Amino acid sequence: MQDVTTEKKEFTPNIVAFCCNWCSYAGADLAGSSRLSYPANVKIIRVPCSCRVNPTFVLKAFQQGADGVILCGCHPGDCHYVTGNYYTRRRMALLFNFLNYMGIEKERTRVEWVSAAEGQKFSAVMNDFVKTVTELGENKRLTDLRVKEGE
Amino acid sequence: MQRIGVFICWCGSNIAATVDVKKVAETIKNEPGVVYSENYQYMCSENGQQLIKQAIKEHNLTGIVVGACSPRMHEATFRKAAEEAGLNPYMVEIANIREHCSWIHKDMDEATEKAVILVRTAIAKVKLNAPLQAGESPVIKRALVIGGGIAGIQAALDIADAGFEVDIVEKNATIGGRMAQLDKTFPTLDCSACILTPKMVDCAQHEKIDILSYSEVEEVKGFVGNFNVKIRRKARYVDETKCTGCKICMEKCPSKKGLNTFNMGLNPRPAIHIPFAQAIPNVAVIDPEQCIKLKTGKCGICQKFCGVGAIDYEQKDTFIDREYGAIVVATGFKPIALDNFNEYGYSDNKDVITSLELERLMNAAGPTDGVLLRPSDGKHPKVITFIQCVGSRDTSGCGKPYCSKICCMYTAKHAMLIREKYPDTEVHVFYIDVRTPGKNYDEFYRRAVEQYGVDYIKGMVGKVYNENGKLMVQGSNLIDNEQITIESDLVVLATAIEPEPSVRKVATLLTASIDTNNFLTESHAKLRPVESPTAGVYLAGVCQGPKDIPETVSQASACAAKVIGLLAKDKLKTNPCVAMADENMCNGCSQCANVCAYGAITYVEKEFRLGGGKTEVRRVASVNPAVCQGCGACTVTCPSGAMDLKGFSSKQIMSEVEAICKM
Amino acid sequence: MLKIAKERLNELYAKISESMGLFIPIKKGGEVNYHVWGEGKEVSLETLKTVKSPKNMFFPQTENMMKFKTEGKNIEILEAGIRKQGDELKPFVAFGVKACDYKAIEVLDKVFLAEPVDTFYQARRNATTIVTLACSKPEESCFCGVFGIDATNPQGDVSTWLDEKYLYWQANTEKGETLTSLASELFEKGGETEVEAQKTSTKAVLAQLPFANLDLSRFKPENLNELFDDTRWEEMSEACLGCGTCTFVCPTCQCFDIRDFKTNDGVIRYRCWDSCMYSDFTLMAHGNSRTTQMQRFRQRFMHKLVYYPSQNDGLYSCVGCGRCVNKCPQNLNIVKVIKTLGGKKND
Amino acid sequence: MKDVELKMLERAKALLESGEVARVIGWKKGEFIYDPAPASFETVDELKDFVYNWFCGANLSKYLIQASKKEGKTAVFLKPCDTYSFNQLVKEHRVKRENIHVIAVECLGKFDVAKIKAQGVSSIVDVEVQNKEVKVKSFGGETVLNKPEILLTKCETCQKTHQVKDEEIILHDRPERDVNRFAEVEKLEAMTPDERFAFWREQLQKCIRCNACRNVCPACSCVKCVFDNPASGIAAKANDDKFEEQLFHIIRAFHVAGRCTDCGECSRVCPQNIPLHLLNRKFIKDIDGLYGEYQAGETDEGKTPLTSYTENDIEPTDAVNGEAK
Repeated sequence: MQDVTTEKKEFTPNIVAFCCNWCSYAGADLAGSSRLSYPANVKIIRVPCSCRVNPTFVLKAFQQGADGVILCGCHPGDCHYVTGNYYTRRRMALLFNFLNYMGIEKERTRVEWVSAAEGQKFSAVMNDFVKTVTELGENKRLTDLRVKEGE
Repeated sequence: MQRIGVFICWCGSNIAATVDVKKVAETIKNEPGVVYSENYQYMCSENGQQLIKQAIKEHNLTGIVVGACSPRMHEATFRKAAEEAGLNPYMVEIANIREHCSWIHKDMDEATEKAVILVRTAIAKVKLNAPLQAGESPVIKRALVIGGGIAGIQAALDIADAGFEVDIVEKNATIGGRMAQLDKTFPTLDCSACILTPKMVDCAQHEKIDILSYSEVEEVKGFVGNFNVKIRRKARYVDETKCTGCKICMEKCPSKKGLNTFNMGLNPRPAIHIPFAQAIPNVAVIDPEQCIKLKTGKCGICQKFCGVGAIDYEQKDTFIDREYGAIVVATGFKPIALDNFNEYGYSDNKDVITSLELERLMNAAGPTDGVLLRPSDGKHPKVITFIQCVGSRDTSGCGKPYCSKICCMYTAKHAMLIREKYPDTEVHVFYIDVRTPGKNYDEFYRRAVEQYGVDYIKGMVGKVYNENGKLMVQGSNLIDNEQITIESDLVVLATAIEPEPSVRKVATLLTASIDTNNFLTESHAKLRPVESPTAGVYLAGVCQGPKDIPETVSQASACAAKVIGLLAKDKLKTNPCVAMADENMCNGCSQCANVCAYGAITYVEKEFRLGGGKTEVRRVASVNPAVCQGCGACTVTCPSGAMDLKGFSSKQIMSEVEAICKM
Repeated sequence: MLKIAKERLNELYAKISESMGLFIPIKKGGEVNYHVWGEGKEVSLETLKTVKSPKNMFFPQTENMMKFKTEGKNIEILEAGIRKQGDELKPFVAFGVKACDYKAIEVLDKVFLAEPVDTFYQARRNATTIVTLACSKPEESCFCGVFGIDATNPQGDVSTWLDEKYLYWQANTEKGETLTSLASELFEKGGETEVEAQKTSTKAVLAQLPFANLDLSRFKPENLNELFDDTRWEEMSEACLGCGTCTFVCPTCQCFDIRDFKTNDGVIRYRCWDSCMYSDFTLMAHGNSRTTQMQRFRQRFMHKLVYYPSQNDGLYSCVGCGRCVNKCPQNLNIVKVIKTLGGKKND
Repeated sequence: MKDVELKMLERAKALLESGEVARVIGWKKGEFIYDPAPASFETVDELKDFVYNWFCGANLSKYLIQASKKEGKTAVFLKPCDTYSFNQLVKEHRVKRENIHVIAVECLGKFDVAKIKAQGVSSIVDVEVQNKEVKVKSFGGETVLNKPEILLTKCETCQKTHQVKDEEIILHDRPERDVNRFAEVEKLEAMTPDERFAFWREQLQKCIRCNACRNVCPACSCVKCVFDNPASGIAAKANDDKFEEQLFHIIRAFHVAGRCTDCGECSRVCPQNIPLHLLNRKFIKDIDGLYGEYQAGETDEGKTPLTSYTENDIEPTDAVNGEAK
């Protein structure tokens, strides 16, 4: 029993967050300047708009050892590019549903809308996502074993 | 062969306190392709930039990564520095090791490790960067100001004075906004109308200013320098070009029971009306909800009496399309609805009023001709209690979490004016804190207390109730630590202010971001306070955050300065990070055009060489780089990957993904 | 000759598996392919044609060749050869290989074991003991006889025959003997009569098969140019999708591509099957050497029927297994090519 | 069926002879009754090999991409399901509609020879169909099989009707059917994630990456597929890792989502019989459920569900948690 718990404690998930430049990246900046902490294993990739995120990037992240992937964009209706996040919403709803259908844990993927003013939300979302993925454990279903060679 | 230089900034102790910057710089030295890695206290400083420039030249760098604060802060700075050193500015990538690392993590090892990963990720990206050249687009030398309050008026006047055409779009029948409703202004107590109306007149008379009152923005297309705006001119049923403002129609109109919105509904007004005496334009408008003719088809009295034949019941909304180089948003504010504050008895008691209603009651042009009479029985109130922070600084969810900023000062003003005019009146003010930062503000407040004997009570009001026709204000006095009840004739609520609700639509049209309180977000709180994140869109007045008249006017002038700076240019550099289709891979399927919000994608038939001397004509996509805004929606829609985004190419992002996933 | 009752075959598999890997046709996900045997696996020796041919065992779909790491200008080789995680290649048994597929291994040997020797392939070949299995129920897509293969009498280290009751077992080589000795207690003697009877009856069926008499006479090196220039390639290939099905189910196709994969700790260089039917096959800096699907289609069949035999003493690199006949999505196949171009007798 | 074939042949001849069309795309006899191949006929003489029978399952619409670029008009025989693909290709400007003469041809379901062989019947010479009964004549004699059991998987749930036609050859009525094409998808959805994962793992590990599914797919009409393009970063030949098996099939399904007409060719051609249509059908089902019924290829214009939106679309989190069905 003890082994199991220590193992779980030691696991820190690798989280990739795609953030749109105008809202969510700025929201993450605000979380930073407000010193609202979230775990260091959340790492952010800046994209102009959440609609730039190709499902391939999401899968690539899982291949490369990510345990969770989250997309953050402006709130629907507030997209800097007018309609970009509407497409994101449809694409990811379908993609995530599909991954779930293939037996890949649905909790590993998420879309959140975080505005430039929501530093607090950004931090809360990341903390929550890390918690969820930590409980899930390591991504074993959608990863490339070769990547982890040599570890 | 790539020669990458890496520059790790300490940001004083902002980064260096949590990230071992020297270790980061050292570790990165071993990365393939990195030929130079350095750390420095302030990379953005003159010396820091010099260090970068020197390294670019000395080490022949092909790309640089700066590990520093957010790219939203200094990306432009470092790009400029690189350009000055002869490196294409788009060969610069920023690793955000401050906002996304040092400021949120406490453990030095952890933060240092993350900083290394973030820098590696930026290196992975910069290796795939390509030099980009910014294109040029012309600037339409005309500005649009949305909102005709003091902010919009000031911005329009300043821009017009610099020689540029300005249109003011105002949704109400007159410009003037909230300031026109005010009686006196703090801290100088000069008459609001006296200082505002001349400006309104200036606007009307300025040859460069076109006032489009009773109008709303319907649609915005385009981008900085080239906005295409569709404006709805609402039917006012009065020909603006004919109406002389004689007001005979107002006298004759049989439907006189409408709420005078300008007077906060404190008195009635006719269906056809001019909002107030100094309205600009001084043209009548018919309220279609109230007009008998428009509702039933019978009446038409005003038309009969109008000497110039200005009345037109058939008038319809019309639309005009105009082009602008810049847009100023100055949509202003309104007091919040008090539905959530039953404890103050606002809806049950006529004599519980808001501060703005008090302004009208004290205004010489108001419903009582400036005599302070209480609404219920028209008597002089002898005891007046002011309640501060009604809905402001409220974290319960009923009101607003922010400070409305103006209430402390205008309440002091009200108290003072009442005591001045009616010295026999007893004035109490319940407050949480009195906030008076600003030139001559605290002095002003002290005058209210010391010179005018206003009774300031530190404490909150629990409830206001009516007992035998008297308003009982029950609250706590925190200084004396006691519960008190004040029998009052009039209660004035310093109601919180919120952005005018129409701002949401405007923000959506302009793709300007809005915060949780519906205030428009500025690009940077300190460095770019009047610019919205959308290029070419500027923010003035309360739409951006609570502020008083002096601040609003300053911000409006600042906006104007920004707009003038923009319009003074003949051409703008365009963002080179735009989409581009690889013709050799494009299927011509049109899916990309279906998702393009800007109509930037068109198709051409092109001949391609196949093997064996054969050719083939194919339909392929072509992106107009001046119209493309670089969102990337098309890139994901494109199944063949023919569509890519410069500066954020699929290869670059995948390379970042690879690097960032490596623990 | 030895024999083993069918119901005891699992014991035989278990015995072999104790010391060697055992690859055998197993039904998984509804399809029968060679997989490593294990308790509870659904072995299907009766299946005439596995989807993937046994070449997979010597020339796997993908195979790591080396691992290396670069730091600055230095390259450090971490691992080379077929070893994975430092393991030596364990000897294994390829069980149930049909005569056509066994012949196919000979075709592959001529490519991979000729100088320069493909050591990856060689190591796997050396580690294998091949147990063949005679066909008793050939079907209409079979035409191994055209290439002189006797489906009833396959070679290999051990030859076997299967009927309703027994698997008959005949060791042919030293390796075969060794394998037999591993499980000698499971075998009993006998079966010659049954095997002979099966051979006779199967041969009768084989002679009746629709493709039993395909004429290959025109596929000779001296006809190369004429065949190459034949105008009928165009119509034969017009429905070709350019997929790799025929190549990947083919027991003799041997093309591969070498690619790199970045890991957290360096680079894995691996090879994987490639298909001459693919538009990016042998992609070079200047582009593709064959730009149309007709050219790619022609290449494949010319290679099987003309180029390869011209370099290997007339040995065709088709063994008539008929997998492509069954699997081509659009029903194009080598039989149609042979019938069109092979010779007069086909008309 | 013979009467339909004769009528088709007659029309093909007439069209070629009159010069109305330069070529006719149909099916050509093979070595057996069950291996007809798609073919283009340019002369009346070539039509001697023309065939239309119970084994003409192939979807001919994709061949029109090339054919519509050739000089002269092309006539093509399209079964009901093929017409959806045709519309989709016209919508995506891959096929020039004006260059094609569509002859809608009747289809009462097509047979899967592997399913017949699996019932122990080999060396098939002919088939005779009477309602649900199929008499299969082979060297071994005559066997009676149940028609629904030997239909191609794609025909099992087909309810499609011709969406486009310039003329039609329909001699027999197709009986109305009431089938739920999502039944298999629903079965998978009802499983636990572990079971679903195990199911797809077993299926996908059979993949030999022959690309037949992609190359036959009318929606996969890219000039160059991302998986063939080294610049895409995901190009691969044979799968080297289970991830690559997943990646290929996920991305392929995503790329055709909203465009897949459910023609079922992917599953028909898979040499390993992976039920690939169940991947695409999941997208179709979700699109129907989340954004309203949509059938790709019903028309040759308009946006697909993934290139349109509404302001109140479901949130991804709610979608995966099954908030809306």
